[in-house]
Amino acid sequence: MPTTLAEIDFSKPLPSEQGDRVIQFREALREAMTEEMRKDDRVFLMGEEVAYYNGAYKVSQGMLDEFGPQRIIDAPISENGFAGLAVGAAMYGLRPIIEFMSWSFSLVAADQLLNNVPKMLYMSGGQWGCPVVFRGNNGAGGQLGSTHSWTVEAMYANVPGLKIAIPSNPYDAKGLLKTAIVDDDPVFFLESERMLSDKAHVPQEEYFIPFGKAALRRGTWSGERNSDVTLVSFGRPVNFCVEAADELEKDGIVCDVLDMRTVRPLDIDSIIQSIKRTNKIVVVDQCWPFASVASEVITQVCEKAFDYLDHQPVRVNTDDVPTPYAKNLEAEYLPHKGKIMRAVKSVVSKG
Amino acid sequence: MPTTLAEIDFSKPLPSEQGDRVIQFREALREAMTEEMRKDDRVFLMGEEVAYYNGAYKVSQGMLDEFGPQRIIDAPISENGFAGLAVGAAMYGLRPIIEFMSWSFSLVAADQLLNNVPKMLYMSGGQWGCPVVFRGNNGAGGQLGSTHSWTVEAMYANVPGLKIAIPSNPYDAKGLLKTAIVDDDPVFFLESERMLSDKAHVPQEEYFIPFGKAALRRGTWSGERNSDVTLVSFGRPVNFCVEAADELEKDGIVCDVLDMRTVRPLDIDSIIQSIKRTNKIVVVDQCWPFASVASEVITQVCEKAFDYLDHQPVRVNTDDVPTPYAKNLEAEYLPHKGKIMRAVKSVVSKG
Amino acid sequence: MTSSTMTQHQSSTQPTAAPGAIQHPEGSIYNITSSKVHMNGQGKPAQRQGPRPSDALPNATLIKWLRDMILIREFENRCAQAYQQAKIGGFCHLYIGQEALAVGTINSLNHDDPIVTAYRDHGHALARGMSPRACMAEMFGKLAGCAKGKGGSMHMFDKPNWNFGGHGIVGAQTPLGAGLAFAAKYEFDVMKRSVDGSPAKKKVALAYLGDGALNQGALHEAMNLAGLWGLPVIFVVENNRYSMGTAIERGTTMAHDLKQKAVAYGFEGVHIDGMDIRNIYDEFKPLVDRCRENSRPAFVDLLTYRYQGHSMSDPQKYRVKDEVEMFKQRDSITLLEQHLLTERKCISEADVDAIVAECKSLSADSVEFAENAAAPELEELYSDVYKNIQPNLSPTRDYVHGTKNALL
Amino acid sequence: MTSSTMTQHQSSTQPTAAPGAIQHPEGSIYNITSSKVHMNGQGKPAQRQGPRPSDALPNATLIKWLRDMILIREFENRCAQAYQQAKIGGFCHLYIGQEALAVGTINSLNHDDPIVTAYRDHGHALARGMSPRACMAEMFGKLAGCAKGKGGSMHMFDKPNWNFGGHGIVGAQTPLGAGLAFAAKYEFDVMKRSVDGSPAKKKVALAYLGDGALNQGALHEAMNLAGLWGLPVIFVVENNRYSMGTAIERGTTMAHDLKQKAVAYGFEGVHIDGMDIRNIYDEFKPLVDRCRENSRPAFVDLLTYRYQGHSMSDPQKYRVKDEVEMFKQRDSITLLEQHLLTERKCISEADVDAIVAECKSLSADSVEFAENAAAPELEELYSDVYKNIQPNLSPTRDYVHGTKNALL
Ligand SMILES: Cc1ncc(C[n+]2csc(CCOP(=O)(O)OP(=O)(O)O)c2C)c(N)n1
Ligand SMILES: Cc1ncc(C[n+]2csc(CCOP(=O)(O)OP(=O)(O)O)c2C)c(N)n1
Ligand SMILES: [Mg+2]
Ligand SMILES: [Mg+2]
Repeated sequence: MPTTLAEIDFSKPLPSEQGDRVIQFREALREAMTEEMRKDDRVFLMGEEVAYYNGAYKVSQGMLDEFGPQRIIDAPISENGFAGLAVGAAMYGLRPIIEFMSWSFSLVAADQLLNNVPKMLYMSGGQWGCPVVFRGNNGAGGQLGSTHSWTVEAMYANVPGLKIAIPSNPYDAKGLLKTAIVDDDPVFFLESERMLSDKAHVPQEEYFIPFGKAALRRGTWSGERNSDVTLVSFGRPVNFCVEAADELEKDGIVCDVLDMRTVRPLDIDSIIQSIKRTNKIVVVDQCWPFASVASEVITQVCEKAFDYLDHQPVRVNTDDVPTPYAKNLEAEYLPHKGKIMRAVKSVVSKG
Repeated sequence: MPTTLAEIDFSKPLPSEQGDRVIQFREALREAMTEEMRKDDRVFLMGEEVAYYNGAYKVSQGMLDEFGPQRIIDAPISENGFAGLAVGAAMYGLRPIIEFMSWSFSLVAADQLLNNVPKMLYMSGGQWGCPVVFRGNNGAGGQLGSTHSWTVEAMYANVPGLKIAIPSNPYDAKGLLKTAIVDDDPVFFLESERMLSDKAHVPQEEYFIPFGKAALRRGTWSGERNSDVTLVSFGRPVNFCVEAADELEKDGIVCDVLDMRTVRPLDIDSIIQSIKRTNKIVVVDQCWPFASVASEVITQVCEKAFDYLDHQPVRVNTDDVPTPYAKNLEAEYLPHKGKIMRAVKSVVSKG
Repeated sequence: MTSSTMTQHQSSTQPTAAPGAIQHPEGSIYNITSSKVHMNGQGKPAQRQGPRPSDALPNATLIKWLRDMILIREFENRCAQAYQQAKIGGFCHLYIGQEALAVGTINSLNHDDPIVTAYRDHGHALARGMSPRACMAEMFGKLAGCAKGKGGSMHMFDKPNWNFGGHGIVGAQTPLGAGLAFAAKYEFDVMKRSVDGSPAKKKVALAYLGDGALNQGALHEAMNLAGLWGLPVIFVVENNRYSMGTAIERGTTMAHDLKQKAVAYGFEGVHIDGMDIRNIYDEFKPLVDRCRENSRPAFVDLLTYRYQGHSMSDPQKYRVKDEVEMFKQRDSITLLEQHLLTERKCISEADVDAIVAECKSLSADSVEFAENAAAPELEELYSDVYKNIQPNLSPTRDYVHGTKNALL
Repeated sequence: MTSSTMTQHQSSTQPTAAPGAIQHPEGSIYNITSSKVHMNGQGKPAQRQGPRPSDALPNATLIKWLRDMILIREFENRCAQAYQQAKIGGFCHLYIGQEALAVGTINSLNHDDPIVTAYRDHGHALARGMSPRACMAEMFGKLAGCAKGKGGSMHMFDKPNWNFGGHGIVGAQTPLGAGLAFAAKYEFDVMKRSVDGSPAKKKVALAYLGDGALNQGALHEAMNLAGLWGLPVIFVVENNRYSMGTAIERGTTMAHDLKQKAVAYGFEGVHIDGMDIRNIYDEFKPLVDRCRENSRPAFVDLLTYRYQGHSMSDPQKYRVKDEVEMFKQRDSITLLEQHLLTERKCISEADVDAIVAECKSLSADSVEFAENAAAPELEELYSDVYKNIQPNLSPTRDYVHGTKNALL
């Protein structure tokens, strides 16, 4: 029997993140899809090379064997075509999961993603929604150059009707993807090629991670010791923030590191809770700065917690240029640990 | 002889906006294109219905007669195809102007617009740029429903490599479009169906309006009297801001109304200059709020003038929902005068 | 051809000197000579030998077709009026002239075969059984409209009648059509039951498109997917010869033989005269049956014509009066009426008058209903954005569950 | 066909039980029987009667072709090595096996005929005259690279040699090809001079694409525009039978007769055996001449093969060794070598050895050059974003004019 979002008890605490069932990020994604596909035969996976090739990045490895070619479906290089096909199938009553080899290639399908997917429910006056999960690699994959390194969260988050999840680790990847699949709204699920081999404990027991609840990766809610600054991020750069925080701690600077997990919904409440104690915020975003999710976080913080700010909010984005190929340029381009540390220090020293 | 951007003396004051050569917004656009096409035979206009139909919105009326079907070119409904054709033609050395009947239809061409147009110069290490002007209607046109009412500035402004102009009146429309055509970088030029019939004086003499210089529509730079609040907008809602400012003045609330004219470049200097005197800002943007140009303006203001702010920055966007069809819903949805006045009052009363 | 023939379709067909006086394009599918129609060998007005499938249908069926076509025309006349009175806003694309197409194709289907269409969609909605009231109320922007007034003229969705809408972006509905066929096939092959639990059936999906949509990449991808995977979808080109002011020859290659577009994807393409509804049924119904049985796509170039402008604001300088007149002389309603009156002799002039009267009255009623219906509350702005609502989905405010759609 | 044949290409061709042991797809263009090639009647290895156009070419020309093909192969071998040593990053798509295609088609052009291609672009770059140093340095991410190290393997741009790049998004370069043809035609017809002031010429543009790009909407739109406006562009399908792990039959309808794709847009489609460079020239050069003279597009299905994986990280489980071997037995370099050695008798084995030695040395030199070349300064991050720089283009900092590209 399919799980429905309504029947999940999100008030129950999530299982522990500690343990020795250590698997890769890509395996966590695979487990999420596999578990939901076993329960619900309306769910299918479609994308380029997902079946016989076992996935361009091996996320779907072995799924063809279990589910067969009618549910794990190799598509031609026709993103607009199969994204639109998914819209039709979802309206009809199926629950497609569409893998984009990279979100960079979603741009050729932008019309379906921006016009039909988020708006079908509204345009039809509530008659039809679009319960589709679109998922794939987002962000710089390692010297792939400017057409293959898109971070799409800024562009897509602008549009009402979508939910956007962006996990930073295997545990979250599984729990968030399972929630995405059972959600009745369209979800854009942004993975990262650079994290697919990351390993972590993923518990045996079934769990769903709620959308819109950030995780505190460093610092504490307990209130015993206030951190010096609130570091907010999502997706891969969360890991850079953690690295930076660990290093800064050696200098006596303590950071709350908030991993947003989803950018729409955006857990502004947790951000504000932290700011009320730190009075300083640095937002780290792997996208270009102009009209980015970082801009949005800062704006919401100003709207809702202006009086708690002791220092102007600061953002760390990628450099505002097309993604370069050269190794040295690309390394500098990303919102790396060094940039984050500099930003935190600038905020703390002045504050 | 073609004009080049370098040879324009932007330090010379612009001709007066007062006079009796009153023409429509659409005529101003037409004059800009016609003047530059006369000087430069590399410039051509391509788009759906631009030639024999004289333009779906009559912007290009009569241009076929003057320039013939080889320079005023009717295209099939193939936005991706002819946007890409323009990229190739621009790399080769021509200077295309591409009319999108609506920017809403640019989404089917998003890949060309986002990958090739802004990045060609970078990807080719400076060998080729893309001197193309894409222009057309942006924003709600009057009960056109959610697929036909896109405001694309938030999405496209995220991307480095583009310039984005968004005039609010016929005078600016002409002067900015002429600059766009002679600029060597790609320019997205966002018009509004709802303004095409607006009339104003457009001087006879030739003029080019520089990008990145805002115009002060209400208030004064002179410093004699400080305004109470800085109202920042671009495109059609500038006119709503002016209406609101005029009405607020009756209640003794004086606004600086800044018309940004271009959002990339964004004249943050003028915004800060105003804020230093008003200490309050309301940004009015016809796009959805999340990761919008309004978010960006607020973020930049915080980054660069945080200590001058007496009140949290406030934004007025469209409602965060797909554009509705029903007249009453659409009217409420827009960032109308009432919303702006409420926002200004909330800022002023507290401040 | 020499290089001076650049954009030759333009220079050869429409002289720049006097764009007001546009000549009829050469190489047009129809050549107009006096008032006879020659279709360049393609899809000539059906001159069938022997019995026609439609001959076997009962009179009542054909009378129902006539009634549906007349209803569409009367309804559209009312729309035109209401639009001129500014009671309908936005764009309004009328179906007058094309009635046989929607009625003929839809009546070749089962009721639960899914359809999806473009923005010129009132005809399909009515033919599929939407009440004129829900349709008109939508255009008036009222809560009782099929999309609660949120969609407008271009978005006639009707779930109970398997009508998946009304879509505004040219061509973008065609992959949806492939998706509907995919889903129906998936039910049958994989789930072995339908999504609502009932037994699965073999279905056929129709994806309607205008001739202008032939030039969109979306169609190409949808057709390739359909051909590749054997999806039971029929791409129905409502070839009214114009996309706005652009005659098909000026926008689409091989306009004189569109069947080649299907050959390129390895499936069947046919060309049908779409002014004669019996002819549509005779040609289209067997095709539907084949596609259903064999799980294959097809492509149909259905010749039709719109009598009015593209939308309500179109001055129509791009075509000559003669052309419009020529088609009006083969008007689909008149053709069927004549058949029923003189060949089948199953109705009388008085019957026709009664049908017209009924349709006029239904249409008038729909206007009255729409006029008096309530506009959506402002609160509805924030409904139907998400199904699973939660806090912080928007920086502005929370979404709501709105009024239930009256069709559901 | 029954409905149970859903996704039939999959179930019939590649059993799910043991996806490791994938059988060769039926209905493949090539049937492999022992080591003979049968091309299902399409583009069989040229068995021409009578004189071939290439026979009229001087020996030096064919020797140059041989040298260019060998250079590409040796260069690519070096790339593979450097990639394995992690000196080249990102993706790296090798051209080994396809050499005849780029060399043969490019040598059917004038030097100032523009070309544009996809991401498997080293071969075209070298064939068009880019120095191996600039090409290799690009892959090493060095300032001396053709794109200053900013583009990488997929972006070999070369303005002096009319090579409009290397492009990463599948299919997206094809409208650019139409645009290049449009511009050349515009120069000739409208400006009556070229953009640089010299006399205008009739030109032909080549838009290369992989077989996988056949499934992108961009190509469809580009072909329709080209057919409609008589643009002198040739769409050259580098049909190596696979897009990554997907055999062409599994992604593209009518794979056995791609010419139909051109028929759908009203222009000429031809099918050419692309392993034999003389055959390419014989068939392609007259086509180029026709397109140039008549200002018409064309579409060419050029059969070829990549010996290596899709990119450097491809395990290649989707094809059988026999297939690779079969093509290697018709290796384009060997074919031409044999012709020159035994038929033309214009070179000796020693000459061949000397050519190979020269090419090996050029390739080794390119690696050495690339290795020693300087990486771009970090400041280059902010150059080449805008040509007309001004303040406030970015919230972060101002853009700069960087080092001039060494090719300019
Ligand atoms: C992608 C896209 N481009 C442009 C438009 C604007 N537009 C609306 S209808 C139309 C003409 C379509 O003609 P056709 O497909 O023949 O349909 P018809 O109006 O004849 O029913 C155009 C260009 C659009 N809606 N979508
Ligand atoms: C729009 C898009 N989708 C997916 C990809 C990922 N991708 C890169 S190459 C490739 C296969 C292309 O195959 P083909 O066109 O046959 O070229 P070949 O590699 O054989 O030269 C794919 C799927 C891409 N670059 N662009
Ligand atoms: Mg039409
Ligand atoms: Mg290939």
